[in-house]
Formats: sequence, structure tokens, C-alpha cells
Amino acid sequence: MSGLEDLYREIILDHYRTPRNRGEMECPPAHRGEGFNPLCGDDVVLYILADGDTIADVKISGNGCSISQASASMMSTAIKGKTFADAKAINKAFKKSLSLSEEEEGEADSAEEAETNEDNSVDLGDLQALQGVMKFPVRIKCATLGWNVLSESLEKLNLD
Amino acid sequence: MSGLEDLYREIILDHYRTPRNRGEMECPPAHRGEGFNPLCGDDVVLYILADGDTIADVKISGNGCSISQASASMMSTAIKGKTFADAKAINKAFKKSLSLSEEEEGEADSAEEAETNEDNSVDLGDLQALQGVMKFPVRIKCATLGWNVLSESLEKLNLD
Amino acid sequence: MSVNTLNSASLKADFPLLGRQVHGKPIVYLDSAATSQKPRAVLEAMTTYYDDYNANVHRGAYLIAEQSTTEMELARQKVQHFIGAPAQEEIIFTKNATEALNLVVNSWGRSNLQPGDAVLLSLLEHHSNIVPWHILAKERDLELRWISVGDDGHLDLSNLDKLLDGVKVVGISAMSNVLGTVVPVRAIADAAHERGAVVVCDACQLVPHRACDVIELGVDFLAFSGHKMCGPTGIGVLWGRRELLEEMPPFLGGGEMILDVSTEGFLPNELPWKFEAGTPPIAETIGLGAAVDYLTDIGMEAIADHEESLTAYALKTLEDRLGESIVIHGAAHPRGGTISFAYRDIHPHDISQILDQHGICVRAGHHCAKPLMRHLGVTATARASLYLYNTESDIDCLAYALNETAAFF
Amino acid sequence: MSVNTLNSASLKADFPLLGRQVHGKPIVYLDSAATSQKPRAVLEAMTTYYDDYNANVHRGAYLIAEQSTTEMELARQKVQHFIGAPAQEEIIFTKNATEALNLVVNSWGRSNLQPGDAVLLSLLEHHSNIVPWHILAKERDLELRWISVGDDGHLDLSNLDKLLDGVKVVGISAMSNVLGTVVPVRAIADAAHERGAVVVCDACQLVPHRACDVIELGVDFLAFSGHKMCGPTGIGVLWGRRELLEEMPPFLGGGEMILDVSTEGFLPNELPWKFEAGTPPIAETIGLGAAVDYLTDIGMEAIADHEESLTAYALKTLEDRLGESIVIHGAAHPRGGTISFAYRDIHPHDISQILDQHGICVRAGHHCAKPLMRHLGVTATARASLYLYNTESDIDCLAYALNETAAFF
Ligand SMILES: Cc1ncc(COP(=O)(O)O)c(C=O)c1O
Ligand SMILES: Cc1ncc(COP(=O)(O)O)c(C=O)c1O
Repeated sequence: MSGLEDLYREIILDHYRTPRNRGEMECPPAHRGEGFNPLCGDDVVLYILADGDTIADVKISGNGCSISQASASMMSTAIKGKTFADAKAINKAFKKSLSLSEEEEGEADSAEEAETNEDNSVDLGDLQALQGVMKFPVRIKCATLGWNVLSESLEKLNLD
Repeated sequence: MSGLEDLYREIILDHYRTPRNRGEMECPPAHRGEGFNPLCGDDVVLYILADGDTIADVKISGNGCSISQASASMMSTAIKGKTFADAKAINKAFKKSLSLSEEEEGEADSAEEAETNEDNSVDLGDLQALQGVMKFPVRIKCATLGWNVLSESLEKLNLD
Repeated sequence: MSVNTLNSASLKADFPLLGRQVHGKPIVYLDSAATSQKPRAVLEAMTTYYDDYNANVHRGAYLIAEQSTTEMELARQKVQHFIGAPAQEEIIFTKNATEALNLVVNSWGRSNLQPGDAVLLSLLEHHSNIVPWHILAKERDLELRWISVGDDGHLDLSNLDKLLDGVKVVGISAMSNVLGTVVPVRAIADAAHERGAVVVCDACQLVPHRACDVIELGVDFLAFSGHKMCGPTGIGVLWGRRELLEEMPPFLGGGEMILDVSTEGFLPNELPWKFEAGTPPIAETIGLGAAVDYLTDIGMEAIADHEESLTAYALKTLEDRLGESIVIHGAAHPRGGTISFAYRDIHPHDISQILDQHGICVRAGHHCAKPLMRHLGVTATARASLYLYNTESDIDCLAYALNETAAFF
Repeated sequence: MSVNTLNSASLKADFPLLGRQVHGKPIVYLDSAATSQKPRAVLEAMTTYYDDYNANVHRGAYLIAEQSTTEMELARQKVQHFIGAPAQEEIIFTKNATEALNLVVNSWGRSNLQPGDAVLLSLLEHHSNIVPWHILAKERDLELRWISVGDDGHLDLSNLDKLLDGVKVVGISAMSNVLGTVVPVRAIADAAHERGAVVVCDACQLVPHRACDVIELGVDFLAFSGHKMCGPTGIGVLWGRRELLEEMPPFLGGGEMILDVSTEGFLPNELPWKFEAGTPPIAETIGLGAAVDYLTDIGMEAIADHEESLTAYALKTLEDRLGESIVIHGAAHPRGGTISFAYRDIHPHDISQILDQHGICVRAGHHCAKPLMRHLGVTATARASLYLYNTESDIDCLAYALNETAAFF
């Protein structure tokens, strides 16, 4: 079962079996974002309740495979209580840990890019467990599904 | 030059160099039909002056290769002075000599087909020289270009 | 069962890919509904084209151009006879079934449908036979109606008469790529024709697996893809009744499809070229011709019989060995060899990932049939789909490996 | 000339077909403007796909499906870099250049052009960049305008400013497939952009023969075909500027191109998949990637240099040996290796037929450019077109055999 244990780490299965911050929120006041994986139909719905520029509360709903749901659950614990800027930095660091740059996900401001690159030191903690998906390129889309919704949501929240 | 002499028989080159019934006619009273070979841009224009159901006069214009122009020239001598029915029979016999049935050129009335099959004995004369094109499938379209215009023209003339 | 049964174990030798290993295990390919494997004969026909007579078709007077033209048109005749089409001019080559369906919607649809007209589709449809209609419906203000699906995986035709009221065109899949349902196309087509509606049949899953005759099916258009029937990628087929095709305006414009072009306008070419703009997929057409030969030599009856008995074996084996932990979605008999299932509460994506470690290839997802998935109340299923080269041993591997999957979650 | 010159005689060994004989003579292939021959590396890449990892893309979680997806997307990146495109999402795979151009006309055209709007084309255009505009012009009541061609085979740009007045889109071929004319695309694009017009470039004859950079060309859309650049049949490319592609509605509808589908409607997928409906030409895409590698390894500069000097040799040789009996149609420098000519008063079809007996493949006809033919006052020309594998000896054979032709008529 070469590599399969790398994909299905215990911490991932734990988040899959017992998802954190599962639920919905009323919108408004919460902000709702949704993402599909067009290949398998999985979806992640992300609710963010903002307090100023802080993520006061977060909920996740939707359906999908162990990787997409565990990754969203882990994301929710990582960003809850953080400022938008911190959440953005975590998002970037997470994608970087999968060898993806934010650029690939949309147009990046390269000046900003350079700036953020400096605080490389975001501690991913449990999220590092997801690096096993790199051996399974198709599953990268599963792992990043919730995070792409986060990017979009933060962009919209920043505009408000 | 295997086979090339079969394609370029002397009688064909003669009709190519000295095309018969070359020219145009005023329409009306003459009927004008035109056909394109979509592959090479060649065209044959056929003018028929009818007298009752007889082809009183015929003229050919247009541009094309030796085969298309010689075949049209030979056709013009074969049908001039003939009745529509005779011209139709010659057309059918000619196509048959190239292993084509009228059917392939359009919807044939199979009852009529059976009937006409009986007078198989149309004498193709010089037209037999064109059978050499059978070794050169692409050129069959050249050889039949004028004849397809004839089919269409006769159909229209019969309706009048 | 037919006397002429297949020896699928030895047929496997015709397919180079089926000799490979995955993660150290012999490959067990159970995703033929997505795309089939290709026999050596098909690859050789294409290699011969490229090595011996590669030249653009319908254009050159030189030998290899004549040869490529002849071979391409020969492939058209093979396809014609394979589906019982009355004339070779009715066979139009496209890049895939999707393009074929879009051609019908754009050319026939745009010239025949008016605001308020109704289009009847079934919930079994693949996105290819839905999205083009959505696009036109929005542009033309058409009404889309849906034939529903019962618990047995078959179409609910009880209210067909009412559904057909005011319908101008029916788009119907002949065999579901999710449930394997064999659809009573003829009965639907006859009812549709009584109302004067035109019938567009998506035969992607039928043509590779069953002997197929467009006259017997009674439809007006038939679309399918080469890559699901042992042929190459990049080639699809649209068959249409000549009277309809003759009246239809061209779809794509360009080389090959014209008789004449000037700065003022153009004259379209005759059928079938009117609908084949640009350099066609030449090698792919020739490859498809070889696939038709391959299937014909084996015999479509024998293939259908084999799939029928193997499907029965699979359904029984999965139930026997996995019991209540497996749920097979639809379809009751008559059905083809496409088996969608849920296993415990393990997500299909995870099932497929773990099966892969055993060398087993199954699809996980919505199978491009999201309206059906919504109707079934699932976002994804795992799907094993069979073809002529599959064996009972392939099924045994699947059942064994599924059992292993449970250990993980 | 570049230091990095080609040894075309030895390059021929890369192309299996160029080793064959025709009518007992070694083949002399001079019809690369219609379609090029394919190097072994391209055929091998496709065979490897079919034999080792044939599986539908973007769909399976199993190993060979991952591999086919990865290889297909890798091919997209190769094409991206080959034409200097800023992003891989801007590379859309189609079945040929014709589909690519139809995509632009249908998607961008339908959503941006209003009755009375003007479209500017050139008389050098291939039917693929004319007929789709004719179709839309008739439907939308657009005005088509034409940039004329001078005696030197080059565009007459003296009145470009006036022609551009009120023009919303310019369709321009980068290199004529009849006269070999190299068109000053950048200058035209800059003038068009000043007027706010969008520029659609048909680069079918440019991309195979010259180093090409979409930013330097300054156009908005670029279309070309794989089969003319050492790649397989059944694959074409549309490049477009992302801002434009993002705004455009989908063209063909079906699998792959959606994010979500319901009975009510659908959400289109992201670029590039939004425009790639149905199972793509997978093997063909991978083959095209291998063709890009092949051309890149040799070097597009070296190829261009080789063609430039071989074209000069050909023009001189034909003139020296055949004198006044041959008339070369256009084009003055700068020009590519496509040489259209008339020889005595022998019809091109007959020339090509007789050359074939010498193993020589040339095209005869209107080359899908009837408006240009009308402008030149001919119905057909004979055309010899060169590529990296052609040699001076090929030209010598042509000159010799043309001389023989005269004997026949
Ligand atoms: C200049 C030009 N444009 C467009 C085309 C059309 O390409 P395809 O037939 O591959 O679609 C061709 C070749 O046929 C061409 O030479
Ligand atoms: C039932 C059905 N219809 C249509 C299609 C679309 O075929 P393609 O993707 O080859 O265009 C498929 C397969 O993907 C299918 O299974």
C-alpha cells in the first residue's frame, strides 16, 4: 500500500470522522461561500462571521471525500479567531506547502507576493499532514477545495 | 509511367486541346447549369437549347483540368441532337462504365432503374476512353463533373 | 446464451495496456464507460496511416492523398454498416459525441425551434445531451421538460403522452452511463413521432455494447464516440436522417464544407462534408474503422451476451461477498454492464483511491450526470463498467479489494 | 544564415513516411502546407499513451487516469511556452484550427457584434477565417470588408486607416497558405487596437515555420493546427487573451466544461476547460506536445533559416531551369516556403498527376482560398510547400519532373 498511508494520515481520518466546526450560519450576518470540484461533484460551503477584520466564527458544510472534508475541517480550526490577513497568510503557506503558489489560483499582485514571501514562517501545524496528497495529483484539488473558497470569501469580505 | 497513358488517352487530349461546342448561349431561350468540383475549384457550365424534348444545341464553358474539360466536350458531342431520354440513358451508361450508379448521385427511382437497365446497349463510343480514370479515384470527380450538371439540367428541363 | 461466447481472458492479449501492472499488480480495468482500451489492430491501422500514407484528404491528386481519402471514406462506410444507416452521406465525423450533439442542437435546433417550444430530455442524460439544450433554451426561450427515473433505474414513462404535448424534440440516452439502464428508445421515438417531434439519441453507451440499427431504433439522430468502442480519442459520429441533414444549415464553417466561397458569401458542400469543416481527424477516422472491424469480427451479439452474463455474475458476487454494506444504484433488467454503487459510507473518491492500490480502475464522481445524481440523492457514486475484455476474475478482484477498503476508514 | 543549420537529409530519417517509395521512386513530399509528416517521436508518444496509460482525463482517481491527465496538461504547458503565452489557462484545445476560429466567431462574435458592425478580413484568408464570419454576418447583418493584395503578393495596407473605420474585429492570416506571404501582423494589430478592434490571427502557416510569440505579434486570438507542425491529426489550438476568454460564453456544451448542472441550468467551468466540451483528443494532445518538443529541440530559428534558404534555392532553380514557362504567383520577400505556380498552360491538376508518377507530392487546386484565387484571376494553382525535412535535391526533382510534364500535353 505504498504511499496510501501518506495520504490517509491518522489526523486526516480523525478530521474526516469527526469534522470540526460543522454546520451552517445565518447569512447575513455571516458570509457564505461555496466551491465545487467539477470532477467529482464534491462541494464545500464555508460560513464566516466577521468581527471587524477578524474571523469571529466559521462553519463548514457540504459533501465530499475524506481529503476535501478533512482539509476543510482542519482549515476551519486554523483560521478561527484569526484576522483576515493572518488567514490569508495561512492560506498562502498551505498552498505553498503543496507546491502551489497563489498565482496559480488567480492573479497575484507580484509586489504583494514578494512582501508576503518574507513571513514564510507561518506554522502549519497539523495541516502539514496534508502534504501527502502531493503524491496523488488528482487529490490536490480535493485538498484545496475549501481553501479556494476561503480565498474568494476573504476577497469579498475585504471589499465590504 | 504506369497507367498514365490510360488516363491521358489521345482522344481525351484531343478534346482537351480542341474542345467541341465551346461557348455560351443566351438564357433564355437556353437553359444554363453549372457545377463545381469543390476540391480543386474546377467548374463546368452547360448550356442546353431545347426543342421540345430534344437537345437542339449545347455549349460548354468553364475552366478545369484536362479530364473535366475533355469529358464535358465529349459529352457535348454525345448528347447534341439527342432526346432528353436518350441523353439520360447515355449519362447513365457513362456513369455505369465508371462503376457509378445514378443512385449514388441522387435518389433514383428503382422502378425506372430496372426499366432503363434493360437498354444496356447504349454505345459509348469515344467516351469509353474515359474509363482510364477508374485507376485514379480522385479524377473520377473530374470526369463526372459535366455529367452531374447534365443530370440536374435534364431534371429541370423535364419539369418545364 | 449464444454459442459464440467470448474468451475474454485471451481477448485481453489484443489490448497492450491490459498486460501492464499497476502498483505491482496486474491491471483490472473497470472504467470502459469512461473510455475503452484499444486493441492492437486499431493502433496499427493508425500507425500504418502515419507511416505509409499520411496526407490531407479530398485535396491532392497524388497517390498517398488518394489513399488517405479512400481509407477515410472506407471507414465512413464501415461505420454506416455498423449502425445500419441507409447511406454513407448520413455519417458525419466529429471530434466526439459531445460535438455531434452540439451540432444537432445548433444546426437543427436553431433553425427549427421557436420561443415557447418544448424540449423533452430524460433525467438519465449525460451533460452532453443537457448543456447544449440549456444554452439554446436560454437564447431562444425554450422550455426544458424531463422524463423522470423510477427506483428501478428505468424511465418513468407513465405520463409520456402528457410530457410530449407541444414537444418539438426529444433528447434521449439509449443506455445510462451511470445505472446501465437500457432505455426503450423505439417506444419513445414512436410516441414522439406521432406528435411530430424529432428524436435525438445519445448512443455513447449503446453502440459499443449492443448490435445497433438506426432504423430499428427509429430515431432521427444518433451520436456516439469512438474512444468508448475500442477506437481512438478525437473521433465521434453523428448519424442523421438524410432529409433532415439536407435541410440543416452548416454548423462550423471552413475548408471542406464549401462548394464555393467569395467575398460575398458561400455555397455549402454536399453531405456529409457540409458538416465537416477543416482538416478532419483522419488517422482517428481510420482507427475507428479498424475498431468497427475488430468488434464486427468478434460479433456484437457475442459481446452483448458476454456482458450480460458477466453483469449478472458481478451483481451476484458483490451482493454475496459484501452483503448489506454495498448498495447498487439501479437498474433492473434490461441493463448493461455499468454498475454504480455505494459501499459503506466511504466516499467514492476514497474507494477508487484504495482500489487503485490493487490495480483496479473504477470511476468515482458524478459521471457527468448531475441531474441524475441529484435525483438519486447522492453527490457521487463509485462505478465499475464492463466490456468485452473483462472476466469473472476481474470481478473477484473488485469484490476482494472492496472488502479491504473497509479496513482503512 | 544561422550557424545552427539543419541537416535535412538526415532529419528525413526521423520521418518514417519519407523513407517510402511511390511508383518505384523515393517520395518527394512537397505538400507540408496541407499537412506535415510526423516524426517517429510523435507517433511513439501516442503509442505510449495508448499502450501504457490510456484513460479518460480529469475524472479518475486511479493511477493511469492521473497519468493521462498530467501528460495532457503538460502538453498544454509545452504549447503555452512554444507560442509565448502568458498562462496555460489561455491554451484551448480544439480538433483543428477551423474549430478554433469558429469558437472565436461564435462565442466572442455572437456576444460582441451587433447589426451594422464591420469585420475586416484580408483577401489572403483561408476559408476557415472567412466562412464562419459569413455565417455570422448573415445572421447578424454585419459588414465584411477586405484588405486587398498587391501584385507582389503582399497586403495593400495603404488605406488601412480608412478600412478600420467602424471595425470591431480584424481576422488576419499571419502567413498565406497560397503565396507564402509573411503578413505584418503586429502593425495591423496595433492599428486595429488603436481603433478598439479585436484581432483574430490565423497562424496555421506561421506557428509550424517560425518562432512565434503571441505578445510580440500583439494579437488577441491565435489559431493553429497540430497536423501542420509535425503533430497528429485531430488537434488544434486556440490561444486567447485571458480577459477576453473570461468574458466569453461557452461554445460547445457538455462534460468537462461545467462546474455544475441541474435541470434548471448550468455553471461553466474555469478556463481552459470552459471551452473544452466532452472527452478531449487526449492522445492527439500528447502527440502535439511531443511535436512541440521535437521542433524545439531542432530550434525554430534553424528551421526558419533552413526554409528561407531553401525557398531562395527553389525560386532560383525553377526560374533557371524552366524559364518563362513557369509563373510563380507572389510573394516578394518576406515570404515562407509555400510556392504557388502556373506551368505552361497545363492545368495544376494534371501537373500534380504527372508529378505523382515521379514520386512528387504537390497540391493542385484553390487551397481553400477562393477569394484570393478570384483576385489572382485563376481557378487553381499548383503548390509546392517546404518544411524542415526538404532538401535541395527535392527541389531538383521537382524542376526535372516539371520539365517532363510538358511532353504530355
Ligand atoms: C492558413 C490556413 N488557415 C486555416 C487552415 C485550416 O486548418 P485546419 O484544416 O487544420 O482546420 C489552413 C490549412 O488547411 C491554413 O493553411
Ligand atoms: C451517455 C454518454 N453520453 C455522452 C458522453 C460524451 O461523450 P464524449 O465525452 O466522448 O463526447 C458520454 C461519455 O462521456 C456518455 O457516457
